[in-house]
Amino acid sequence: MNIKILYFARIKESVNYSTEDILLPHNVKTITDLKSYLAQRGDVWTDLFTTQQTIRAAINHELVDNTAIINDGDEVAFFPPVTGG
Amino acid sequence: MNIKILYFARIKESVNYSTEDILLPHNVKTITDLKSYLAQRGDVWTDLFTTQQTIRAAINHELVDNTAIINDGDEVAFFPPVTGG
Amino acid sequence: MSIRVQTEDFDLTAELAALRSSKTDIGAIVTFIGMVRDLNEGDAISTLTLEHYPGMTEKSLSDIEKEANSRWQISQSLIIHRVGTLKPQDQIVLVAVTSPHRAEAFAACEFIMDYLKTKAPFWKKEKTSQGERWVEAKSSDDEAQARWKQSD
Amino acid sequence: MSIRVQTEDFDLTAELAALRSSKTDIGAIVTFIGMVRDLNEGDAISTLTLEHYPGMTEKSLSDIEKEANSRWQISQSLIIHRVGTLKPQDQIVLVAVTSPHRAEAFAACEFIMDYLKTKAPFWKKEKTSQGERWVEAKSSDDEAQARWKQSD
Repeated sequence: MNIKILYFARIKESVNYSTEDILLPHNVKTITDLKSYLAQRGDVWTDLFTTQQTIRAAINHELVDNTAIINDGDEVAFFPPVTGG
Repeated sequence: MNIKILYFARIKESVNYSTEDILLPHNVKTITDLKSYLAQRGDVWTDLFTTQQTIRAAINHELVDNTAIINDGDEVAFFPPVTGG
Repeated sequence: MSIRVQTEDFDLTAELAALRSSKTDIGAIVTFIGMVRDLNEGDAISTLTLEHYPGMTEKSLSDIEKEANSRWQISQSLIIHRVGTLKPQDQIVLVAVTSPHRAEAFAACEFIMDYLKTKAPFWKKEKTSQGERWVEAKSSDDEAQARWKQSD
Repeated sequence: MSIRVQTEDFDLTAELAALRSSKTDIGAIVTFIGMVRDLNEGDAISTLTLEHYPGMTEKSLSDIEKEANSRWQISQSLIIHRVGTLKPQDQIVLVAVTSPHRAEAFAACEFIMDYLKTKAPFWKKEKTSQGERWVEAKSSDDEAQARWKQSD
């Protein structure tokens, strides 16, 4: 399936991407799966998506946990804990 | 002793006084004593100072209860529960 | 810490600018504005007149500010209370508290209002189509104030 | 209920006038303003830059307002959050809540701020003499938000 991924703040700077459109293999179904898949890119991706670093995820503008299911056409976002206000 | 008494709001309208200077007999020592003393004036004074009506008292700008001692030169005030803000 | 009892209206932006001007460690400002409601106990209000006890009012508000200052980390505080005759939707009271931390600013501002409502010598008389009447004190205000009592 | 995300500053008096204009049953307005502090972790701040997630920001703030509205009797609410580059003592955020009752206005305003701090997708980067750094989230903000959780 095809999804869009957005990166924000510290994570955007680490991966040096703000957004990408990506075709996912069939075995990537959840946020956990997607993190593992991205971690395979090596270097900074491995550091970001396999360590204990806190990364928040959202699907279609809604905060979700790691077990959330990703569907075709979704907008997924990864970002650090928020610090507004 | 000589004291000044001030009346506010509903109580001021009832007694039709806003302030008076008064010479108290020796047996008037506390707020309770003063209320009994004023109640002897009859009519509206008796109604105000002997019924269960809630009357707050202050001595020298400080809220006090009925047992508070009055001293020569004090400014005593009687008023209903406050309704500011 | 600052207190004003006045007949004139106040402008929030101007008051906050003055409050902030001398401080740079402020992270949070919480303000409360109380206004004249258009209805009370089902009757339309045409005017509301506020009487107070000059001298005791200032002392009482100052004592409340000092107590708030001893309980929370406050940078600045301001209380403005109007007296005289007001109309529905006029501003009656402003309490503004600045602090490095928002939780302290919220607590101190609400504390000041709850104490002001039950301790400061102001009385309201409202005029309705039924005539004039003194506003009754509310037991809910006593309960709000009692929440803040500290056990020693 | 109203939400704005903007680079421009805001004027409190004007915002409150607009908020109040359509309602006559308001007795209480509680407002919170968050500002850029001059110091963080001991370092002087020269600028603070706010990034956000357009689309999710508005949804998230709107969800928080709706939740506050379901818990308390609110007449009107307004959230303004600035983005872009700010200086110390600039205003960052405004939350204003009007209600017939002050306790509800205080609770709803503080609730909105506590949720905004932990749920709305904003990130702060500060510039100090040591260079640029992302501001770390605080566990005290998570604790402040957790206080409001309702047991079902």
